[in-house]
Amino acid sequence: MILAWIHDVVEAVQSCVSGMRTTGRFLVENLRGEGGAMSATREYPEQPAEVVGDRQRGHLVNDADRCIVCHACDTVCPVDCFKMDGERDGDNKMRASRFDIDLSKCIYCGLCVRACPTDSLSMTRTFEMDPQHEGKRFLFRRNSKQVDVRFDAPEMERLHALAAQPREALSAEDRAWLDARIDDRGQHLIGIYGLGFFTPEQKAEADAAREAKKKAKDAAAAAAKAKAAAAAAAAAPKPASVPAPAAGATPAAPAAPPAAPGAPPATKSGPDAASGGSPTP
Amino acid sequence: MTIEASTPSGERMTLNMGPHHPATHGVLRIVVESDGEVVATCTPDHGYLHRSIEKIGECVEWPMFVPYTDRVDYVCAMNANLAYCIAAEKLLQSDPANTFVVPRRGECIRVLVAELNRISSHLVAVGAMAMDVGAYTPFLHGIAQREGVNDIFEKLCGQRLTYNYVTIGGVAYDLYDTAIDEIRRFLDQFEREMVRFNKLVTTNTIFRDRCASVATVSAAEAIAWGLVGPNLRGSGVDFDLRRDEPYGIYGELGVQVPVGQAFAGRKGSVGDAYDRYVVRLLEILESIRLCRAVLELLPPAAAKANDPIGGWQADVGKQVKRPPKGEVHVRTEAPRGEMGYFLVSDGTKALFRVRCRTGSFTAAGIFHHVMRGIFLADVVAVIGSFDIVVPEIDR
Amino acid sequence: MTTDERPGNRADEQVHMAAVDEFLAWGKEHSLFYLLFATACCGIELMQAGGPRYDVDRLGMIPRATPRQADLMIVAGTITHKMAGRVRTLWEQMTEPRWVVSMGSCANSGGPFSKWSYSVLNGIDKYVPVDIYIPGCPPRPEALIDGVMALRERVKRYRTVGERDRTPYIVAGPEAPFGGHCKVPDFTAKKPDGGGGGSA
Amino acid sequence: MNGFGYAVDALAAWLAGGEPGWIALTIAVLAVWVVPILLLVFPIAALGQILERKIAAAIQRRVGPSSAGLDGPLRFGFRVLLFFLPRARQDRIFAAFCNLRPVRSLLLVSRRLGLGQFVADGIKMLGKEDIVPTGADGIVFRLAPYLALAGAFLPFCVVPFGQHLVMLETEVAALFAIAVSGIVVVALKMAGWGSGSKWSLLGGMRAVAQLVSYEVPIGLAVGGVVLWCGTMDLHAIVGQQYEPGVFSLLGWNVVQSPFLATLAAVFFIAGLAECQRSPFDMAEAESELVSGFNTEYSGLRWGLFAMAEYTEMLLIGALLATLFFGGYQSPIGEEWIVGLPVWLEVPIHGAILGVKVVTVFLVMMWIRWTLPRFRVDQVMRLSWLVLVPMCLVSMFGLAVTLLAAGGTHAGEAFGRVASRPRPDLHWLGHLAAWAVPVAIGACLVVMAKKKHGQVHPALQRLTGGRS
Repeated sequence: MILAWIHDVVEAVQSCVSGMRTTGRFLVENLRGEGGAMSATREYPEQPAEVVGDRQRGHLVNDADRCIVCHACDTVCPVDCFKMDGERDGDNKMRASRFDIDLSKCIYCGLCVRACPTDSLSMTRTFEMDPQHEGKRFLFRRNSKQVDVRFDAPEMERLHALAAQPREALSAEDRAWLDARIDDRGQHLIGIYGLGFFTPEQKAEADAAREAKKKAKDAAAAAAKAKAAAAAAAAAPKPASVPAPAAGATPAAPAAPPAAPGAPPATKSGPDAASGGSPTP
Repeated sequence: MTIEASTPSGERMTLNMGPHHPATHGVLRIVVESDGEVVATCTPDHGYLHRSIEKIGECVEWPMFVPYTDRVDYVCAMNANLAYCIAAEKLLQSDPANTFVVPRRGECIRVLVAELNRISSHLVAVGAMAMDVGAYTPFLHGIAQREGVNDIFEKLCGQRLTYNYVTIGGVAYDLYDTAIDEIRRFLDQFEREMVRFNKLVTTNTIFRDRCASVATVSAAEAIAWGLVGPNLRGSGVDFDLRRDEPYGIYGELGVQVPVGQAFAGRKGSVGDAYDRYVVRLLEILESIRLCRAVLELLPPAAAKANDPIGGWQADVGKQVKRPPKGEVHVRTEAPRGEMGYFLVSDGTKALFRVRCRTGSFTAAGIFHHVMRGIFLADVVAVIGSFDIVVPEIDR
Repeated sequence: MTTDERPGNRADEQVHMAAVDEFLAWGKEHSLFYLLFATACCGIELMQAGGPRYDVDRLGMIPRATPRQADLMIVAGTITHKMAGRVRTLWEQMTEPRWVVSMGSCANSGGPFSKWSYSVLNGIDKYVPVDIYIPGCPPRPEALIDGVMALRERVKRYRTVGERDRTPYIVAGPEAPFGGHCKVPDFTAKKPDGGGGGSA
Repeated sequence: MNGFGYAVDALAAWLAGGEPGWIALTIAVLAVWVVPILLLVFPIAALGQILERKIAAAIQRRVGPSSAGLDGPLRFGFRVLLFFLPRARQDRIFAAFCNLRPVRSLLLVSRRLGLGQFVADGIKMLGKEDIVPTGADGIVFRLAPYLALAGAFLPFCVVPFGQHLVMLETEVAALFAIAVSGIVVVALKMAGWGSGSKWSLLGGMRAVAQLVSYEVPIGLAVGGVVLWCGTMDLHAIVGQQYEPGVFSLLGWNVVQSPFLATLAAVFFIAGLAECQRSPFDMAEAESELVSGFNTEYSGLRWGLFAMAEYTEMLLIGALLATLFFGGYQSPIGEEWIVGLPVWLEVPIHGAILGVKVVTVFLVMMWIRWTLPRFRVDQVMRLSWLVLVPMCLVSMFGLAVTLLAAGGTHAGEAFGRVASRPRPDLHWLGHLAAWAVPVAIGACLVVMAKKKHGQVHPALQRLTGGRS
């Protein structure tokens, strides 16, 4: 029994000393800076983030020029983080007039990127939410109360302008405008990538334009038909007065570019690994 | 859930361990009724992380459920992906019209990433157990070594934790160019580091005595309570699905299965917390060996690099839109033990039923049995030794 | 505590108070002890952030197990309806000044479970006031540090001596956007102290 | 002589210019008692926290606190000094000052070392909300941290910081130190009970059980030294360890006999337990009891507990050095210091003691970041079944050695006359005093290893041995 006791004591001392030798070696290695690749601390805010690999899933962006609004991503997305709307442009191609990606819902699984037939969806290598680098189309405020609140660039400018002044100096109207737009529950690093109309009025405008265009087209077609019928009926040589239906429809179509006025085309320069060292202002 | 009332004399104290408690590995609540430092009864209360993942499986299409399997067991997401994908493939193949096979390179990569993920999962397990027992440094070393696996996976599929890499029919991407070298280098370096880790904790007398003869589960008990994986093997039962019901290319690898043998010496007994812990460490060594073996077996890459192997863009994508009717149960060996998927398809795009069987669930089931009469301090060691991950319990 | 109605001079106009305040804010900024509170997947990344590779201890952040000693709650992971009340309790047990970071899609908006799940809370901001949201599923540890740096900007503007500043703050905006422009909901209507339950 | 020691008497006499009155005496007592604590103990205890975090970081192979430098306090200092200027001017002057090259590099270094971290932590704690939980007993809850601090600081009264710098000279100094540090037990129990939380209660109970148990080995270890030296006066014990010549190291108690070395080890281990350090930190075990007795403490009160813990570590270091490692004496001869004028000698002695204390301090941290935590029953077993028997055996051995030695040291310990000089052994006697017990011990160890020393082959494989 005494031997067992002695053995226990000796073993305890030995194992503790061996453990302390191990940690001591760690300490010396660290002080000498030879900790090995696994333990080299990356001092992130001071040094740029080291993102490895080219399959990085930082966050999701859409290259609107290539998007054909086929809804393949929407179909395959498990969480429904897309909101999209399309219309045909002059070449009779589908273009996104609205394409929102709710980055607070997105789970960065990459299913949509794999599903996208035109490679317009892609994952950035950067993970920092820095709207400054994404153009003005990055809608970066959202929480559970503000799912559909969206801001356009002029609106953002107004927000910042008003924010620079003390609250007492604001007019009642400005204050109400601000209160309606700022959620009182906190700030937001999450964002929605979006393009397209930013207010219901703009959507209505675009819809109206589209309707008008359609009507004009129909009317032109009807007129052409009537003209042709009349011409066929009359068989009179009046070629100059017949406006070609195609010529009438095509110039009218591109009049409604999908983006809102004042906003540059979305996210083209966005996904580049532009934001390096400074994460936040 | 019923909790026994305190004795009228008030000698027993009811302690709520959790749902937020540093040692419960997430949001598990354990209602401990203790008599001083000794645990009288112990009742786990689940559901704090019930995310209805199985129900979601009935709502979304087959491939869309793969990201959710990541979240069933986020510590070994590759294994969870793999289990679901194998089950789905088996169900698809039950239709004689579907004749696809997973390419061999895909099978190899699957086993490779599964074993790498087993390493990183066991690192969390042993590190967290050391932390529960009071040693913080080993935990951080486990975490640091984990970064090696994370780097490899990040280059492989772009994510560090929830990969969505294994797809139905294959894997999402081929290995990147330098993958094989990097994995080899990582394994060599990691093997050396593990020796130091073991010197630091495993052989430490304090640590050993904390775990020896704590929460001993005999082999018969382990089988009766349905323990799986390292918890089962820790009790001395020699059973491993990778060897006994091989899937993928495991059959060719000759998996060696470590079992608990009262590693703590004369103070321990077969099936105690220390055995479960050591079995995990030995499995890490085995996984290192398996990874190297798979790298030997790996067939050369296809002409085009970076392509998905099997899976998404192959015809499997179309087949999952019109799946056959039927049901299937597939079980695989995940780090936390058997991970089985039971899928019932009614021929529509979404599955009719998805059920998963996970190792932590049964491990949590035995808590109230093994935690009677142990010390309060042992409760955390026991939780650590069973290596539970709460979403596996709650799903 | 909302002290909007309190009479008296603005604190930041009083020179000495402002100096003290600045010093206190410096201390708060560099000593954000965070609550060891990990529910799900993001918890692993939170651990990794505390690990040697990313080491949030550099920023003066160490984990504390008890909410009393924590300044910052990082809600890392899915919060179910069953858990939400506990999060609220934990938040109430923390002592002022306290901060909340919502980490990952689940805590931000319910994330992957926002659409189908019947049991997951869609956004922790329904229960506790969130200061910073970090996107990602889970966010990289670097993204967490990024969010913490944004939080530190916010902490810097927090006035101990003067009014409570809980205004929203836009990370990418100009220098100090929206200063004092926000209605503060009365999150402290209930007594902040939850009572002796520890973190049970 | 007023019983307050040489330093107090001298200072009081100098102040009063003759026979000191009570005012001069009070001032002198305050100066002599408070100054060492303020200059030696407090800064080391405060810096100890940052040191601890840095060491932990180094052991865990990371960087550690490196964002808080001294720029914050410096800016505050400028603001206070230049209060008459507008803020913008203050800022400009501060920026200009910081851009001076030496200042800038100094600030950068301080930032890298995280020197401002404890300042930041401290002022943050000052600014935290003051909460007394609903279920708590207010008075007890509020009083406990101050008591803990008092219990940690008071024993420093009897620790000799130098030949002329002892705050309280008493014949029962060793007993006083042990007795007074017992206040901590009460404080922790009060904290645990007064918090009204179950975790705190459990932590408090554990703390009391542990502290009371470990008073016994500590007492026995001190008893062994007292047996050897024949006095309880710590200053006299230091004097006992004086050895003339360059090899004054040989006079230290720890090399006098293997039994005293054992007692030193026992004292160190029991001291670890006394200050609740890992591996004995069950009282605040983070992973078991959320934070133990200070679960409900926040802000400054919690900071006081932390300060008390570090102070107690310093105390254990100081007592260990005093009892076994020659106190304030240098290991390379003492005459060259004693010959110096007082104003030079006192700080040198203080520094030597400081080095010894900080060494113990560092080893404690090293241990903390290496070892796991004991369980409650193991802690008790360690105390009663390991440390106490070791103490008893050692005391027996010491007594036998004393008997065998017979003769006494003829000389006189420098500074103070020992009440009983330590035994004077011939060098052969010294050799025998070491060789016999070590030989017996080694035999026993070899036998024990032979009988019980098998390691499981799987574990050997894990640790890189043969498989």
